[in-house]
Parts: sequence; C-alpha cells; structure tokens
Amino acid sequence: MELISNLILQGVQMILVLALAPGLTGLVRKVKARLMRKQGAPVLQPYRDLARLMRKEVVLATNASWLFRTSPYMIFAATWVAAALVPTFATGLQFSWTSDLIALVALLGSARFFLALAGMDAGTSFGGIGSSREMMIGTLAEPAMLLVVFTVALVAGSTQLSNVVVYMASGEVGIRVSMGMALIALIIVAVAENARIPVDNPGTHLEVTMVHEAMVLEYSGRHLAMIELAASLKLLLYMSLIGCIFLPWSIAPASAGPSAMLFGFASFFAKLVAGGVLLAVFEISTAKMRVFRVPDFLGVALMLGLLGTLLLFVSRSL
Amino acid sequence: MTGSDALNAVLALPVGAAVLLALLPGYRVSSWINVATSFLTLLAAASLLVLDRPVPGNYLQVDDLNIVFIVLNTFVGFTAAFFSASYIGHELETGRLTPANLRFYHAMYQIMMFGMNLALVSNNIGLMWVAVELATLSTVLMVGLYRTPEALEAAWKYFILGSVGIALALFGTILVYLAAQPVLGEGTPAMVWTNLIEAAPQFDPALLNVAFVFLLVGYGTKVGLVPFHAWLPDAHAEGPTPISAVLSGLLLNVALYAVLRFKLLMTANAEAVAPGPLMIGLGLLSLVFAAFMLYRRRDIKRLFAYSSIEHMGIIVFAFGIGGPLANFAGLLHMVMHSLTKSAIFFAVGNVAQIKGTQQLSEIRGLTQSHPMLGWGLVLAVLSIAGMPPSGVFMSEFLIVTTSFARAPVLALILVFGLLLAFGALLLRLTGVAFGKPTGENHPMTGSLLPLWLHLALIYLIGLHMPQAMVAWFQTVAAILG
Amino acid sequence: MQGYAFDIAHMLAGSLVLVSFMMIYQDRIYALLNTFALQAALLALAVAWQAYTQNAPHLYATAAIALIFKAMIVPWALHRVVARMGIQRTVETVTGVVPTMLAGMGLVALSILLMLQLTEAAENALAREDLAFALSVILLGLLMMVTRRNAVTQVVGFMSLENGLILAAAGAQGMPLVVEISVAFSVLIAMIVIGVFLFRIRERFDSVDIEQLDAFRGEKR
Amino acid sequence: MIEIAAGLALCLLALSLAAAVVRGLSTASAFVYGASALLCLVLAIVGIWMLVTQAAEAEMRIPVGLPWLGAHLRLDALSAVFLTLLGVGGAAASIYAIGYGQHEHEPHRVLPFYPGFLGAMTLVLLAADAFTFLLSWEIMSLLSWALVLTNHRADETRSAGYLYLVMAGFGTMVLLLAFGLMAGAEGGYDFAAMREVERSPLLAALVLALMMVGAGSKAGLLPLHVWLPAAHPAAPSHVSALMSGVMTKVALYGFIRVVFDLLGPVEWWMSVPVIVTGAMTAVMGILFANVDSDSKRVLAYSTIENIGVIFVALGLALAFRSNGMEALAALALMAGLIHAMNHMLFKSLLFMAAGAVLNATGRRDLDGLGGLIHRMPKTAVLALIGVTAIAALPPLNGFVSEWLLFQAVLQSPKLSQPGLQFLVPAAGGLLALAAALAAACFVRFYGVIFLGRPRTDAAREAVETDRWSLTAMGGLAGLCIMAGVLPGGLIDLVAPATEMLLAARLPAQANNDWFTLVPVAEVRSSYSGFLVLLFIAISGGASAWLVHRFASRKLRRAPAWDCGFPNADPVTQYGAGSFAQPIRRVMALMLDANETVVMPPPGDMTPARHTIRTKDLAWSRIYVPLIAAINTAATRLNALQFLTIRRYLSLVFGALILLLTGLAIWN
Repeated sequence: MELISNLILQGVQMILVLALAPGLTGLVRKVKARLMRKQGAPVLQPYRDLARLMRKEVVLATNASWLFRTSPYMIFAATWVAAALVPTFATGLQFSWTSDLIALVALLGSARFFLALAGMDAGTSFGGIGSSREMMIGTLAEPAMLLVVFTVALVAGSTQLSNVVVYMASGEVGIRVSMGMALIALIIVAVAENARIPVDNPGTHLEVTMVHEAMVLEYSGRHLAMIELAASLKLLLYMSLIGCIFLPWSIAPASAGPSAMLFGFASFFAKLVAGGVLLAVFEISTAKMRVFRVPDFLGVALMLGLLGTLLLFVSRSL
Repeated sequence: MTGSDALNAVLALPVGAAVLLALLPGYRVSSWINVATSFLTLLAAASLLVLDRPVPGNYLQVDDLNIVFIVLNTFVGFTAAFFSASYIGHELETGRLTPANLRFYHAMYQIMMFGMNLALVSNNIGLMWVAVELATLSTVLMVGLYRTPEALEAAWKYFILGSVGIALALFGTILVYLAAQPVLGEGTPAMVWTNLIEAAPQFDPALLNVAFVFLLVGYGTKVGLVPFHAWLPDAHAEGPTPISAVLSGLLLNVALYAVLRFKLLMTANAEAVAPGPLMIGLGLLSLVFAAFMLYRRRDIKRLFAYSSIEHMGIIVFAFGIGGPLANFAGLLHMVMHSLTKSAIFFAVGNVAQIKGTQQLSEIRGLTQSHPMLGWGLVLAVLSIAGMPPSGVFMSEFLIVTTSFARAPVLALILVFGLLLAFGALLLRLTGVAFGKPTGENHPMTGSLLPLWLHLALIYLIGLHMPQAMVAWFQTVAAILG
Repeated sequence: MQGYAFDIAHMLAGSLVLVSFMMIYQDRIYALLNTFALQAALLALAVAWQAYTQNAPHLYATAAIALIFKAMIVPWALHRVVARMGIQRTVETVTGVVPTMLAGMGLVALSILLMLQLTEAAENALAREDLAFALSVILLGLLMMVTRRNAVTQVVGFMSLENGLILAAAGAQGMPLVVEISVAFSVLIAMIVIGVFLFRIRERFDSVDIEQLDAFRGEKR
Repeated sequence: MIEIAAGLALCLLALSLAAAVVRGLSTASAFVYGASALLCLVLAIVGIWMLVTQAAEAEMRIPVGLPWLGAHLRLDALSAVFLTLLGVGGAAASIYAIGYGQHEHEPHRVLPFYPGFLGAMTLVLLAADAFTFLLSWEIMSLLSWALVLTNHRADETRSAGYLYLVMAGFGTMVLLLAFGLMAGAEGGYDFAAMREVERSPLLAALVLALMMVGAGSKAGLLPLHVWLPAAHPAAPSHVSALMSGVMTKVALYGFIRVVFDLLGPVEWWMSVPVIVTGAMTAVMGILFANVDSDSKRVLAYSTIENIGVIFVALGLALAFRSNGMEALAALALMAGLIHAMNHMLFKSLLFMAAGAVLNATGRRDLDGLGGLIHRMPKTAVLALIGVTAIAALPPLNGFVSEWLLFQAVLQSPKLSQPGLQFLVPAAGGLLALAAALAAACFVRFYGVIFLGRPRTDAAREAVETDRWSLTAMGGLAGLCIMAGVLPGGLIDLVAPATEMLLAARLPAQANNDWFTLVPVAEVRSSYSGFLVLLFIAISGGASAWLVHRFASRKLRRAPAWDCGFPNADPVTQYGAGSFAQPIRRVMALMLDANETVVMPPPGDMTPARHTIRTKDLAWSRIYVPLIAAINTAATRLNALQFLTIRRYLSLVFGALILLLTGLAIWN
C-alpha cells in the first residue's frame, strides 16, 4: 500500500515537473518583456510552441546520423530523470535513492555531452562553435557545482537529496557563511548552465556569441521540441534545487497527509514564481559577456565553492 | 693428468703455439691452429676445476680466486680466436693486412694469452708484474697492426701511458717486497702471494699504503680507470676487432685481478688504509666520466670502449663497497662484462665489415638488413646496459640495492652514472639497429656463433646460475671480504 | 762498516736527486742528455755499492747495464736522433724552470714526508732513506715528462723515472728479479727510442696536432 | 591456482619464443594471437576463481633468478584482482589483434614480443621477491619497448622508443633503490621478509617517495609522464591498448603492493604528496588531452589523467588508514581499484576504436577524419559507449568509480589533521575539474572523428573494421555497461583485496535492492546505475514513442541550415584545434599555449596563417634543461678525448700526487 502511494507520489512529481517547466520559461520571458516595457508573449506561449513544433515535420541535415536523431530523446530523458529526483513539494520519493546529488550533476553532464555531440553531427561551423563553448562552460560550471555539492553534503552529512532537505529544514544548520557562498556559487552555475544572460543569450540567433542556440541550430520539429522541453526542465530543476536546499521549508515529508502535500505544492509553486521573477530581473539588469569573460564569471563560482568548503572546516574547528 | 700438469698446459700450450705460428706461413692453417690451441688451453683450464689443485709454489698457484679468472680468460680467448678465424681473412682480402702481418698476429695472440694466463696463475708479485707487462706489450703491437696513422697513434699512446703505468706498478711491487722483507726474510719467499697474505698483518702499514697507491695507479692504468684511461678508447678502436674483444674482455680483467690481489693484502692488514674508499672513488669517477663521454662518440668501437671503462668503474665500485653481496655482484658483473663486451665486439666487427666503416652515423637499420646480427647486437647492448634477463641485471640489482642500504649517497651517484650510460648506449643503439638501412652492404664473413653463444651464456647465468658457480662465487666473495 | 756503508749509499742516492734537479734546470737538449748520462753513471755507482754492501753479485750486472746502456748507448743514440732529425736544440717547457723547480721541491718534500712515516726499524733504515730518494727521483722524472714538450726530453724523463725504480729495487735487500727487471726496462726504453726514431715523432710525443687528431679518429668535438 | 597462473605466464613467455621461430608463416599471426587470447582468458578465470572462492594465498618457488633465493611467486587477492584485469585486457587485445594483425606490414616485429609482454606482466603480478619482481618488470618494459619500435622507420617512433626505455630504466633504478631500502644491506629480498621489518617513519617516507617516482614513472605520474604520450601511440593499436589499459595498472599494482602491503604503517603526512601529485596529474593530463590533435595521443594523455585519479584514491586510502579508519580506507582503495578496472575496459576499447579508424583511414590526426559514423557504424556505436564511459557519465562504469571516489572525498571531515581536511576537498574539486575536462575532451574526440562530414578522402572512403576487432570491442563495451549498471558485483569481487590489505571491506553489495550501491550507509549516499539506465530508457523510449505515435513522424532531408551560410567545404567544420580553442585560451597559463596569427596586408592573396603551439610544461621546464645540462657536460668533458699524451700523463701524475698527498695528510 505504502509502495503504491509512494509510486503515485513519484509519478505525480514527474508529471508535475514536466507540466510546470514550459510555464516557468514562459513566465521568465513574460516578466523580462514587461520589464523592458514590451507586451511579451503570454506565459503559456511555450506550451503552444511545443505543440506546434511537435506537429511539424523534421527537416534533417543531409549529413545527420542516427545520433542526431536519438539525442533529443536521450537528452530529454536524462534531464527529466534528474528533475524527477529533486524533491519539489515532498521528500522521501520512492526512487530518490537511485542517485544522489553527485549523480544528479553527472546526469545533467550526460545531457550536455549528448547535446554537444549532436551539435557536431551535422558538420557545420555553428554547431561546432556551440559545442566547444558549451563544453568549456561545462568544464568550469561542473566542478563549481560539485564543490557546492561538497559544501552541502559536508554540512548535511549526506549527498542524498532527501536527507539533505530533511537536515536543512531541521533548523540545526543556522546561518553559515559557507552556505551563503554555496548559494551564490550555485546561482552562478545555474545561470551558466541554463544559458541565461550574462553567459549566453537564449533569445538570439545569428550571433557569434551564442552557445546553446548554436548547438541546436540544425534541430527542427519534434526534435527541437524535445530539446526545448529539456532546457525548460533543466531551468526548473535548478530552481527547485536551490529551493529545496536553501529554502527547505514547507516541503512535505514522505509520510505526510494530503494537506501537507498541498501546502508543499503551493509553496513550491510560489518558490518557482519568485525564482522566475528574480531571474528575469537579473537578466534584465546585466549585459551579455564576451565568451572569454565567462571563465572569470564561473571562476568566481569555483572559488566561492572551494572557499565555502574550506570555511566549513574553519568554522568547525572554531 | 694432475692439476699441475693442467696448470703447466695452460702456460705451455700458448708458448708452444706461438713458436709454431711464428714459423708457419699460411694464415688459414694458422688461424685454425690458433683456435685449436685456444680450445685446448680452455680444456686444460677447465680441467683445473675438477682436478686436484697443485700445491702453490714460489711462482705458480691455483686458488679459488684466480680459477674464476683463468677459466673466463681461456674461454673468451677461445671464442675470440674462433671469431678471429672467421673474420681476419677478410682483412687480408681488403688489403688492410699482409700475410706477414697475420703470421705476426697469430703468434702475438698466443703470446698475449700466455702473458695473461701467467699473470693470473702467478703466485709471485714480481712474476705477475712481468706477465702483465708482457701482455701489455704484446697488445701494443697488436693495436698498431694496421699501420695506419690512427693505429700507430693509438699504439703509441697505449705504449707510453702503459709504460708509465708499468713503472709505477713496479715501484709499488718493490714497496710491497720491502714491507714483506723484514717479516718473511730476504729473497723470493717475500714475493710469494701465499706467504704475503699470511704475514700481511705484521707488515709496515705506512709502506703498504704508499705501495697500494702506486699499485692502484699503475694497474689502474691497465684497468682503464679514469683518469688513467686515456689509452683505452683509442687502443680498442684502432686495433683488429678480435683484439678489441680480448682487450675489453680479458686484459682489463687481468689488471683488475692484480688490483684485487693487492686489495686483499691491504684488508689483511688492519692498520693500513682501507682500500675500499679509494676504489669506490675511482670507480664512481670512471663510471660517471665514461657515461658522459659516451654521448659524443661517433665511432662504434670507441663507444663500446668507453662503455668498458664505465663497467670497470662499476666493478671496482662493487669491490670497493665489499661485503658478500657486493663482492658477489662484482665478480658476477666482471664475468658478465667479459662475455657481453666481447660478444658486442664480435658483432661490431661484423658490422664494420658490412658497412666498411666504424662511423656510427653511417650505420642504420641493422635489424632490418641483417636480422640475426642486428638483433644479436641489440640483445648484447641491452644486456650490457643492464637489461634483463642478462646476468648484468642481476649484478646491478645486487650492487644498487646493497649499496643504497649502506651508503645512500654513493648509490645515488652510481645510479646517476648507470642511467647516464644507459641513455647514451640506447641512443646509439636506436640509431644503429633501427630505422631505414643505409650505407654499404659488403658480405659478412665473421661467424655469428660466438656472439649467440655468449648471449646464451649471459641469459643462462642471468636466469639460472648453475649451483656450482654460485657456491664458487660465494667462496670467492667471502675471501674478498 | 755499517754506518760507513749507509753514508755512502745515502750520498749516492742523494746525488741522484740532485742530478734530477739539474736535469729540470737544463734548457739545452745536449746538456740535458749529458746530465742524464751523469745520472745513469751515478746510478751505476749506487747499484754497484749496494751490490758490494749487500754482497749480492747479481746487482753488478744491473750496474753494468745502467752504465753501458743508459749512460752511454742511449745518450749517444739520442744525440744522433736529435742531430739526424734536426730537432730544436732548446728544451720547450710548459711552465718556466723556476716553477718546475719549486714543484720539484714540493715533490721531494712529499716523498720524504711519506717515507718518514714508516716505522723506524733499524735494519730498514737503509731502505727507508733510499726509498725517499728513489721516490723523489721517480716523481721528478714524471714531473719532467709532464712539463717538457720535446719527445726527447720526455724520453729522458721516463728514463730518469726508471733510474729511480732501479735505485729502489737495488736498495731493497735481497730482492729477486732486479736484473731481469732492469733488462726488461732497457728493452722498453729501447723500444721507445726506436719508436721515436721510426715514427718520426719529431717535437713531441704527440706530434700530431689537435686538428689532425680529429681527422685521425673520425671524431669531431 | 598459483601453479596454473605461473604456468600460464611461462606459456606466454614460451609462446614468444615459438613466435620468433614461426614468425615467417602466414598463419603465425592468428596462431599467436589466438593462443594469447586463450591463455589470457584462462588467466582471467584463475583470477576470478581465486576471488570468488576466496581461496587461501598460495606460494611457490621456482629455481630462477637470484640463486640463493629463487623466484618466489605468490597468488593472493590483490594479485588476483590485477590478474583478472590483465586477463580480460589481454584477451580483448589479443582477440582484436587476430583481425588487426592481418594488416600488419611486419608481423615479425610484433609477434615475438607480444605474448612475452603479457607473460612478463603476469609474472610481475605474481612475483613475491624483489628480484623476480624487478626482473619481470624490466622484461615487461623491454618487450613493450620492442613493440613500440614496430614501426621503427619513423623518426618519431624511434625517439619515442628511446625516451620510453630511458624513462623505464630510470623508473627501475628508482625501484631498485626502494627495494634496496626495504631489503636492507643484508639483502632480505623476499617479500615475506620485508613485511616483517619495522621501519622508521623517515625510512617509510623515503620508500614511499621512491615508489611514487619508480612506479609513477611507469604509470605516467606527473612530471614523469613525458614518455607516455609518445610511446603509447607509437605502438600498434592493440599494444597501445595493453600499455595504456593494462601496463599502467601493473605499475599501480607495484605501488599498492609495496605501499599497502610491504611497507607497514605510514604517517598521515605521507599521503599528502600522493594526493597532490595525483590531482595535479589528473588535471594536467586531461588538459593536454584537450589540446592534442592526434587520436591516440589524446587517449594516452587521458590515461595520465586516470592514473592521477587513481593515485588520489590511493592517497586518500593512505590518509584514512593512517588515521585508523580502515573501513573508509577500504572505500577509497576500492574506488581506486574499481577505477583501474574500469579504465582498463574503456581505454582499451577506445584505443581499439582508434586503431580501427587508423586501419580504415591510415590517419591518426583528428583533423584528417570526420563523419565515420556513416562509414563505420558499428565501431562508432562501440566507441560512443567508450567515450561515454570515460567521460564519467552515468549510467556507465566510469561514473561508478568516480562516484565512489567522491564519496570517499566527502568523508574527509573525519580525518583528524586540518591539513588533510583542507587538502582533500580541494583535491576533490580538481578531480571534478578533471572529470568535466574529460567530458569536453571526449566530445571533441568523438565529434571530430565520427561526427560531421569527412575532412579527407581517406575518411570518406573508410570501411568498417573486421569481425574480430568488433568482437573484442563489443566485449569490452558490454563489460563497460555491465560494470556501470551492476557495479555491486565488481565491488564484491574486488573486496577480498581490500580485506587483505586493510582488514576491512565495503559492505557486500550484491544483495541490495535494484543493484544499488551503498558504500557507507543509505542515509549518506546511494546510487543505482541500473535504475538510472532503466529510467532513462523508459522515459526516453516512452517519450519517443509518444511523440511518434501522437505528434508527427514526418521527416525530410535537406542541406544543413547553418544560419543560412552553408559551406560545402568540410574544412569549415569545427576541427580539433578550433574545438579546443576555448579551453586552450582559458587554461593558457598551464599549457604555455601560444597562438600566432599572420594576417597578410589587404590586397595580398596569400592565405592568413594561424598557428598554435602548446608546450608540456614538465618537458620544457624540467627535461629540456636537464638534457641541455647533460649535453653541455658531455661536450665539455669530451675535450678530454683530444688531449695530447703529455696532458694525459699530467692527469696520471696529478692523480698520483693527489693520492700521495692525501695519504701523507691522512697519516
């Protein structure tokens, strides 16, 4: 019985993230547009875009191989699995022990890996630009992310997200400098990983500074839809990750009743909206960087992550 | 046949053959007589292993120490003679030598063998000195055999430096006699090894010290220790190749044997200066210096001549360190060096014959053009460089491990020198053995049999040393202290 | 008798050292050869005296060889070589005569220092004093070989060295093989002289200059 | 068991001799490789059998080697782990070579050395005395040197071979010193005797340092790695696979055997250099892999990275052990051992793939390849598995070991020394950097070789490789997946080794639900490669099915869009150099990278030139000065060859006077 309810919970979570992800992207776009005194597309526009792309025929580059065609599904699947493992409104999901934080980072790494490969498959110069820059960014973002994970795991004594959340919510943590640093580092990583300004501009084409868009330039139709969906899922994943680690309140424990669940859900929704708005504000108020300034930006995250980890020992030994 | 018969045979056979060879005109017959005599000498020497040893007299003796040297000496003497028989005819054809030269060569070969055998079996420091001088002078003549300006130059250098060495060794010998004379009385008994060793503790240590310095410098010149080595590379490079093999494989050992004998004398006297540090110093100097010199060599025979200096350095170092392991290793290394270096010279002789040059830069890709010769050379050079499964690896293993535990700094210098030499030898080997074959391609007349025979022995000893040999080496190592 | 014998032996050995110094001092080849002949003659005298005191008749043979071969034949032959080959008549030195002399003093001091360390044994006294002088002669001979450039002077240096050896050997009481050794050395010297003559080694042992050496050995620096 | 293992090693050595005899026959190649494969398989079975049955350690002695000692051979759990590794790697390489060997121009330069190389490595693993160990070690070096020289006509091969053997000689010398220290002056060369000796911390530290240099030079530890990227690629590809996949592991075995088994307890600070060197090696190795443009050299540099990772694990194990935390030490050691095993699998696979490409196109330069996924589809799939594994991506095996290692890193707060507490997370950060760089490196590797359009005719006309090669690669790829999805079995298999060395082991993993890995406790961390694979397969498959079923399945081929500037010339694609550009710029300092652009003036029709130069800092800062110093010394000393006789006499005279004066003073 418990197993079934847990399975249902897990299923709900998976559907939930999938359903909310395009909305979050739409929300960010909308807020950005409004902040720029533009009307902006409706928040639900991404859903429509996806539906339209799904229906369209795929135009495949002559040279594209099977890898190009399967990659969107693999990328989507990896991201989705990752997103499904982050506690959103409840902890103790049935399969949360499948992979911990480290595996989560690596799962996203897998998605990136296949996306970069797909970028190179068509044999165009733009694809290569995108892939090489994406891998460079990943090279710096991934260790920064892992250092954040270290900090968190060292504080919580576990890399298991559910346990981390429980620990963080317990109030034993207090306010720590390390955690603050980890938070800033994680935000920087999230900005970079999700191809947001100032690292990348999700709204441009035909610009030599683009990264993500250059990689997916040859994609069309349902393939593009899967990739876009995966990108939205990734954004949501990072939001919920920041939410569940740094704002762990009101996430329902596994055995909680429906009301707690509902409350958890509501607070999750609120966190997403807040995060989306903040992201939009951040994006509006900064300018896109040159590609070779990005390492400095990510270097800050790397340093903060490391400092956070090291400070942990200092504060402990005090 | 008794032991003393065998001993006499070891000495008489070469003398008789030398007379015979000096009289015979045809070089073909001579060369095989040379081989046969060398073989018989080897048999006689080997029989010393099993026969009862003759009682040490005033002049001759056979004991545990020198029997190692005698058997090795006659063995390499035989294989070198065999190689020479297949090789030297070619020199006649190319006009480098005349039949009269060859007659002289064969006679001298046996005289040289006689000199070395005599030096090894002598029980008398005076006789040993005379014998070493005889061997040196006969090799001087062999080195100058080709009568080219280079050969004469080399022979002359050898002669002058050798003479000074002889003179200094003689002075050392006189001093030893003077040290022994108050204890052992006047006359011959005071020059006999067996007496000297027994009475050594009562000798005047100061006199022994001075004597040892002179003996070390004098015989060390023959061993080729730096800085007394100058004659060696040129003498090896310019003489006939079989003689280079004999020089490297045997003559150096004979001189080394002399040094070892006197080292025994020194250690027997508690108050005399310990010979170890001196030998260690000279050994390391030789090793490192020769290793550096290897890098700039352009002549293949001179290259391996310097390698001989290097190995003599290692051996002298090992004996200087002393102790059962290091002495065992030193003995083993000496035997291995003789076998390997002479094998290398057998190969080099063929190479020089094929390519018509000794210039390293003109020899390329031997494993491609002459697989048996090329790979033989590769194996031999790798063996001398201390690569397994040759016995050199075993001896270097023992020397390095035991000396590092006892004298770390010295072992580090040793290792530095070994590596330096390894790098240089390998650099040249890579050029010579691999790559696209270039240069001339004359027919090869020299036999490869001695080369591969030596290699087989080296590997056999490296992998599975016969029990008898082990026991025998251990006894000698114990004697050497 | 003993003291008397000692004094004479001592005087003769000492005069050998003195003559060695004289040889270093010479700057004319002919004069050098004459001085060497003098040293050889002195050696013959010293050996003969040893033969007399030690009652060892075989040493007379050594004395005779020294007198006839080294004091007469070899100097004469070298005179001829110098004359025939038109060798420069002056002695070419590496360093000046005075530094060489000073170095020689040092060598003599070193020899005496080494030999004084021998334990004082009465029966050995003779040998001990003799040894110090012999060692001096040997070292001075070597010094001459390395500081003189002419081949002939180097031969003379080697022979002087060998004189020291014979002196030591003769001084060692009852040493066997002395005659044989002196004969062997005579042969050696003869070979050297013949070599000088045959190989036309004009000025130096190493007549060939360095550039030629390169060509000779097929090796470049 | 030990008899069988020793027999197999001797059979392999004998096979070498046989190969030298039959090398002329046309079937020699198939015979030698086939026999090697069989022997290796048996070897692997022996290893696994030993581990599974947890049989007792066995010793034997054969009368070879040091006469009074003989060759001691011993089979214990640690040997068995590495025997398994060797057996699997050797068998795969041999099977691959049955096909690959048909293309060899000069089989007689490979066949006589190949089985012996395997046999020598086996003997290293079995050796139980210093002499036998070093003897087999050196024979292993020697035979692999001969194999490197297969293509001896190329200048660079010869210089690679030279560098290799000199470095190998150096390593052996250093090992000699290490064993000399452990054996003592009396020569207790038997491992059993070495175990008994009590050593002072200083002595132990010295041995450890020497082992790091000696074994590290063979494994490719910075800065002793310079030979590796030259020598591994120069050999035929199956030999490269063996050298990178197996021989470096044999070097690791040597390190583990001495440091964990023979040396006895070590102080905590001794683990610091191991961790630091390992982390630096990992980062620098993969950085060089990122900028190199030769397919096999990229793989060789990546080997250096992986060795660094393993050394970090070993250093961690030392740190935990010195603090008395055997269980955590077992976790770190296990991470190292598993990573060694995994690296053998995927690196061999990738070298074989690179070899297949080399055979099909004759090219190793990345910029001459491209688009091979169309021409060599099977190789491409197998290589994809390889790169995914080596990039440490879940659910494949590379990730498992990386994950275990991070788990060990995260236990660092338990260490009681502040120095280590600081160091270990920093090293963890470097490892993360290395892992991310590895992903970038292998995107480039795979993307430039297999994806895009062919850059040369050779790549355009490539054909799929032969069946034997595919079989071998397929087997390795299968094992990569197995080890990634069901890591518990592998861990349980290796566990006896940690138990033997540390008297502690990870909890048995075989009975966990869903093949989950729980190294310490479920509260702390867990990972199930099986479920990750299952979820990805289900969600990916389901979404694809749904999309195709309910949305659209129409598809049309058209020229690439490329932002409206499609260019027919494949050269416009991103190549090896351009792909590496961002990382090269970012890490320019560490690579000593130098770009020069020569731009012709306007109107000039000559092409602009862009040249990139990266330098191995270790080479230019350590080796070049060293070589220059040796050369200078050699040149200076060489003057002594050309002195006059008088000067030589002066030397003799000077030495004599020196000795006499010394004597006078001494008295």
